[in-house]
Amino acid sequence: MDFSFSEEQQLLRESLARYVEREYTFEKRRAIQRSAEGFSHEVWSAFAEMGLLGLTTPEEYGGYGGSAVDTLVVSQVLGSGLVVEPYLASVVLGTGLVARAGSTAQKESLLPAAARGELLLTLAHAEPDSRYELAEVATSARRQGNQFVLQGHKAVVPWGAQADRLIVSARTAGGPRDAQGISLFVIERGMKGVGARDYRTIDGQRAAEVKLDDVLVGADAVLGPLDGALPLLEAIADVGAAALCAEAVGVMETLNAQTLEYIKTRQQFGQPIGRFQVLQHRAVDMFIHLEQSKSIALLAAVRADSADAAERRRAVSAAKAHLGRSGRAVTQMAIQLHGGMGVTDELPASHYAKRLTMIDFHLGDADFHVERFVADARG
Amino acid sequence: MDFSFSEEQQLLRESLARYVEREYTFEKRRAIQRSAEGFSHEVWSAFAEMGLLGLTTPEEYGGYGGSAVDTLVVSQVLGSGLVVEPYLASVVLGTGLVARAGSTAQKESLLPAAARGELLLTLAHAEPDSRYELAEVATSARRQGNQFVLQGHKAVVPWGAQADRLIVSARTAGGPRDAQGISLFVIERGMKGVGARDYRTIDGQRAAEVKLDDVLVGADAVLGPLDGALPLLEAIADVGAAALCAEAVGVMETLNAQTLEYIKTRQQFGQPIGRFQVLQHRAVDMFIHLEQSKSIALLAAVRADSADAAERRRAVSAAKAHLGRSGRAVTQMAIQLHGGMGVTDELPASHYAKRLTMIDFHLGDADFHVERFVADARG
Amino acid sequence: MDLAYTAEEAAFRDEVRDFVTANLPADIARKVLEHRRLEKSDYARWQDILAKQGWLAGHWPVEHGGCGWTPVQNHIFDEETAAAGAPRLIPFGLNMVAPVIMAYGSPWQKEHYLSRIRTNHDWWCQGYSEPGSGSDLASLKTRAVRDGDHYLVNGQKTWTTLAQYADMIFCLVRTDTTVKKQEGISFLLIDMHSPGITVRPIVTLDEEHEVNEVFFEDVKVPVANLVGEEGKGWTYAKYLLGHERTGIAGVGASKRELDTLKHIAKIQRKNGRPLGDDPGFAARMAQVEIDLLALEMTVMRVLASRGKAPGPEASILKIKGTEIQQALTELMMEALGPYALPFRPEAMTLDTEDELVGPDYAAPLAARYFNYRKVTIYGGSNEIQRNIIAQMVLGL
Amino acid sequence: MDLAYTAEEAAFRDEVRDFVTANLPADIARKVLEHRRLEKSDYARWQDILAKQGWLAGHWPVEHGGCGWTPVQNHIFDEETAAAGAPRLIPFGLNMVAPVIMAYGSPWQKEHYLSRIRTNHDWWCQGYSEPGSGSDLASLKTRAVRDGDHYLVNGQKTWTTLAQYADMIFCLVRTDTTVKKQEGISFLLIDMHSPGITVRPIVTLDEEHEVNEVFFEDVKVPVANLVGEEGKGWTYAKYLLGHERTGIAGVGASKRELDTLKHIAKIQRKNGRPLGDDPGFAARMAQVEIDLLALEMTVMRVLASRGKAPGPEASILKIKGTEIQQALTELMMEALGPYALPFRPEAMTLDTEDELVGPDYAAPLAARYFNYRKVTIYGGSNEIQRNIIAQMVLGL
Repeated sequence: MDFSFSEEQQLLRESLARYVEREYTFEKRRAIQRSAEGFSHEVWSAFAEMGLLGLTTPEEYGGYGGSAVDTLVVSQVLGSGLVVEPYLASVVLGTGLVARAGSTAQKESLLPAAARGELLLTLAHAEPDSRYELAEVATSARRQGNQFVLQGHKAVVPWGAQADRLIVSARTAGGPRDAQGISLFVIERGMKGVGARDYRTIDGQRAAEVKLDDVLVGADAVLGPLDGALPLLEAIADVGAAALCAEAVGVMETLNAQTLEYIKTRQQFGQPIGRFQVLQHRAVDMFIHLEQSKSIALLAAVRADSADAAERRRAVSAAKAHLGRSGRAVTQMAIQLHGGMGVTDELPASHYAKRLTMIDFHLGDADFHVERFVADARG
Repeated sequence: MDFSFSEEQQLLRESLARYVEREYTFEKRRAIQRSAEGFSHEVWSAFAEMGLLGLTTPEEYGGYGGSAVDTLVVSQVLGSGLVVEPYLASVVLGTGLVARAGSTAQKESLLPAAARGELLLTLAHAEPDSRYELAEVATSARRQGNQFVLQGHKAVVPWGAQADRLIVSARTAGGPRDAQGISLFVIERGMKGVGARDYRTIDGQRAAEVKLDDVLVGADAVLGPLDGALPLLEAIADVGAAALCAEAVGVMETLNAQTLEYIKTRQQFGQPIGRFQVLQHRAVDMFIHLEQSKSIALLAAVRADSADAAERRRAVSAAKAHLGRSGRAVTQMAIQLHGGMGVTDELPASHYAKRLTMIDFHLGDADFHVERFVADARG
Repeated sequence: MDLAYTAEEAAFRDEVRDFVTANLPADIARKVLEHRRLEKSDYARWQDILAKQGWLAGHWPVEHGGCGWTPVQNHIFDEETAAAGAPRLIPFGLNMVAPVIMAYGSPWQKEHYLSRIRTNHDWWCQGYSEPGSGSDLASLKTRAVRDGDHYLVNGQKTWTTLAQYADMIFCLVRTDTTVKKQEGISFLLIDMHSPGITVRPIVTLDEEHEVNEVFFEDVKVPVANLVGEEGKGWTYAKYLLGHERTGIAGVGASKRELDTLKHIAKIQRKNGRPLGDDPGFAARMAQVEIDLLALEMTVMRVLASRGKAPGPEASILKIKGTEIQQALTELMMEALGPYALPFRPEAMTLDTEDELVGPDYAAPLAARYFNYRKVTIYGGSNEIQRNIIAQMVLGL
Repeated sequence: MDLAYTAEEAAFRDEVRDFVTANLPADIARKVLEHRRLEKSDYARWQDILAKQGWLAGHWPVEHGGCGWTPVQNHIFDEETAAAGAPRLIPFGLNMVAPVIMAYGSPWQKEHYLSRIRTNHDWWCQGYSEPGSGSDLASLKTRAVRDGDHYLVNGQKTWTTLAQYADMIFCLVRTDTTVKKQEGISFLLIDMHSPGITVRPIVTLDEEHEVNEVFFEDVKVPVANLVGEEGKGWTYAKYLLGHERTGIAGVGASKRELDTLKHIAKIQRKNGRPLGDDPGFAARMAQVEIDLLALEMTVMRVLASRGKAPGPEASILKIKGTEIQQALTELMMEALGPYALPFRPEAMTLDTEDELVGPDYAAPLAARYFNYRKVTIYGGSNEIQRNIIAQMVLGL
């Protein structure tokens, strides 16, 4: 058993952390969020240069062939710096899907460009009533000769209005909640019939409602097995969930540090409020949550790439459920310990709090993952 | 709206409280528990003299025709003094059932004697697998001419080996979980075929497994409507649950007071441990639980007699669920604040803790009542 | 023991309900029920309607122009107006400064200010907290120096709710720096339109503007605006805090929000079924409902036993009331699933509808969850409330 | 980053498992798995078996007669023995006094006592707590006065686990009353058979006898039994506490108890279905399982990062470990429904079976729930552990 990170991983972490600390100030983040696109091409290019965007891309397509543990290293730093850029959407989910299931042609056309930061990918999967259920797909892909016609509504698609390519799930067979009959299609955002209603998310990112209205795509748009994409979706969602856990750990680590700093300096009744035992124990609970979260996020990252789906699902659901609950608890304590300051827009901590809370709403909340954990164990 | 108790209720409370304080010392309670029968006939007679045992008995049968609020007054004091005597079993449940549904002959033969303390009643209803479900009855009552033959196993019957008469539920029709087909029978403990395996309960009382092996009873043993006793069982169980809530409030009140006293006197680090803010806030949480519990127990008592079953069920389930959870929380805090002393047999507080915890396991635990509350609201 | 309302109380409830049904503007109610932003005019319109009816200060004693409602009547009024979606009454004048003026104010202050509050003429705000004094209120630094027939006030207040709308502010100020900190504090009524006052918005994490910093630079305040005696401000402040805490249980509003939550849980889907049918979610909702039921009874017990000025036990109402409020916002956010994520401040008004982005109730809920973290912080944080109970009730 | 066990570790696990399968007496295992009372002889028999194999002190360094197991090997050993239902190893000699003797003992103490511990010759107990000094350990009052070549010890210890079986006790005693309280404490090894020692049982709320009061009346203790230097006892005690806290996470035992809980939940019925199928109960079990999974990883991280003596971070293991232990006892009790009520101490032995009174696993569980309230109290209460983390780790 070895808990140490490789030299490459340590270098990666240090160089990224250095970049984020120097370049990604809180004021800059604010400006990025308020920009038209909601993320910074300059930052994105810097990430490309650092090799981040091709981290998990296979080497033959210009990447580094990294593992989910490499993703953990990156995600944790991105969390610590509260980076809003679409790393999860484009690199973890988008690139991950193409790398796993793409045809050679798809890989060639998408992966090197994505790794260079020239092409932004996202996964458009959830639908208005699907909540977190991956098998619940109502969007249809009707065969028309050698082509498919897509029709449907994809909900809360991360960076759906900014991505160049959307990987869309649609039903090519079966009923709305059947495991069989789901297929993936790579479509261009600018295609006829694709509408994206862009909005901010409360955790500082962007998402969109994507409407597909008779979108005509060729058979070469199909990504992975026709009718049988659910296992692929489940696998990539787990990789994404593990990355979110790692990000949450990074967010939590910074939020804890900010809170500790605050209660050590804020004076009331003639002493720092951190002298009050009740607040001390609250800070200790936050610390325990963090340490336990680090542990389970590590486990999820190590298992996220596992070929054994049961092992992967168990670890990822455990971690995502844990982070959902511990993230909620830590956030509430952090805001409370900050007093009035904790609910201001001006304070970085409140933005960390929002992201940490809302990570629970991405790729399955704590309830969802506890239930999956239970159902899987029951078999 | 009027939250005051009547003069009679106040007198009742004061005289009972005085008796318990003077006569029912902790050492005496210990001796009673260790006695062969597990309760004291002397105490029981004193209760009879004070009118407690006929409190809810109709006046024409030698009682006072009191309400569930009167029962609350008594139960709360019994809780404060941690009285083990079978008040709930015999007076609230047993007498309550007969008074509600008995024939004139049954009332005449049972009620005055019970009110005088000469006859101990209990309800033998639960079964090994029924958990808290009232409709789950497998014990059978087979017709044989004008008689019935009872066969079955009644589980954890309160004072089942001490009671003179057992009110036994049995199936005269339907399947094991059907609402219809349940009937009640009054049987004598000494009857042929009635076996009672007596044991202590962890909360200081007695219970028994009651085996019914071809027990032959006449048609005059039937209490209430044949096949249709479930609504009656539900009503009396709610009255019992409301009494348990009141008792729990009494237990909690004393346990809180003991804990407060302990942390005010126990010295560590040169001061009473009650000076530590974390323990102070724990004591405050115990106090808040108590106040909220008092409120909801009152509501349950007032509604327990209601003719509107929906109103009654809602209030009782809310209260029993609340007391289950707040009782658990308060107990755990009380023991923790007592430190090592909290887990000793010698300390009264640990016995209060056991009773307060275990009240949850009588007549439906918090989960059961939350689920009933939800199901009823759904309709 | 009788938990039924009296015939008079039942009649009063009918009267209030009928009035609210007839007079509460539908657009305002919709904003409240759908958690949208209330403008100054929304509050003002509703308070004017009540003032016209003589009910804005219905719980005030008759001698001060109120209706002399009993605590139970006042509870009924709260409950009925909240249920119908009426905006909360801005408490700073009605429930905070008014009791202080009634108890300690000069005849002129009573005559002048109470009538203006009752008729919804002045909008008040509260000048208590300062950047360096939150929980430790007595450490406040804003100075008021006597200069002839007025005071010169210098300093800064913060977390001042809706100060941007206010005509008046009641302030704790330091008039004496040579005595024990509690003893140097006085209670001043200050015209917000006075020269030297600057209001600066504090934007909260939901990007709303509800609280402010208020700066005082050589602000002239007539001595006639000193309440009671110089140096007795701390006594008046404690008196006020006791009054503040009864309403803060917010039972009426929480009952309404519980209904909203149930409504949402009926519409939201989980595995194709209503979320409200999910046993885990249903149990969590039920537990809040049970807590709220108990709290309502606790409020009634407090009202019944004490009448008006609640003692330190009232801290319980603040603690449980705010915990329940937060639990409700949390469950509502959770109910939305991924539709908790969209953040669309434009949806805080009624004008911009966009059915594309989730159900119409969704947009404000996550922001509201975050905003409501404040309720366990303001009005004396729940930690301070626990300290109060520990000391004043439990004798620790 | 590699969370797989090495080939050597896997082989070690197989070796331990095979040994336990072949050598753990079935009656002892049954008592452990069914939560029945363990007699002195049960502990002794199993420890003798391990001693014979050379594994009783397998985690000790080779120089002291151990096997020099790595922390991971020791964890594997714990896990395998716990899973099979082996009794816990009585820690007072093996894991508590032994490290102190290794670090600070005299050559004679090492030679004499370590070998007797390793061979299961002496049963040790711990003389720390006193009636007046629980959390405030340094305020202890038991006096040891030097008198020639021995000390005369007078005073009282309490909460002394299994002192009724003990041959030896290690004690913190006050040898100097003139200095700061921490500086007047010494660490003595005392023969429990010495004249002047009285052991008095403390019956716990489950009516079991596990802890004791130990009285010292003019007990003569040879100076050779002083560990290290006079007045340095506090340092040794803190060293020891660090060691105590690693094992206290109890991951191996909690994994076994989780399995037992799942087994019980499969058998218990709710509405005619297994309780384990109930969504609410299943979710609560899963949450404990997830917490335990995280804790196991945290233990491994601590082991990997520090090797032997854990720092104050180890307080986390005590806090989370005991919270999980308690959650498991609570769920087991809850699972029983009304069959949690019967209290039958006679069922604590294997002899008296009575299938009439509920399922065979039921009888000990409620008593065990109450007994286990102790785990957040002993070994430094969880409040004290939080104080330690606040001060030593967070710098508060």
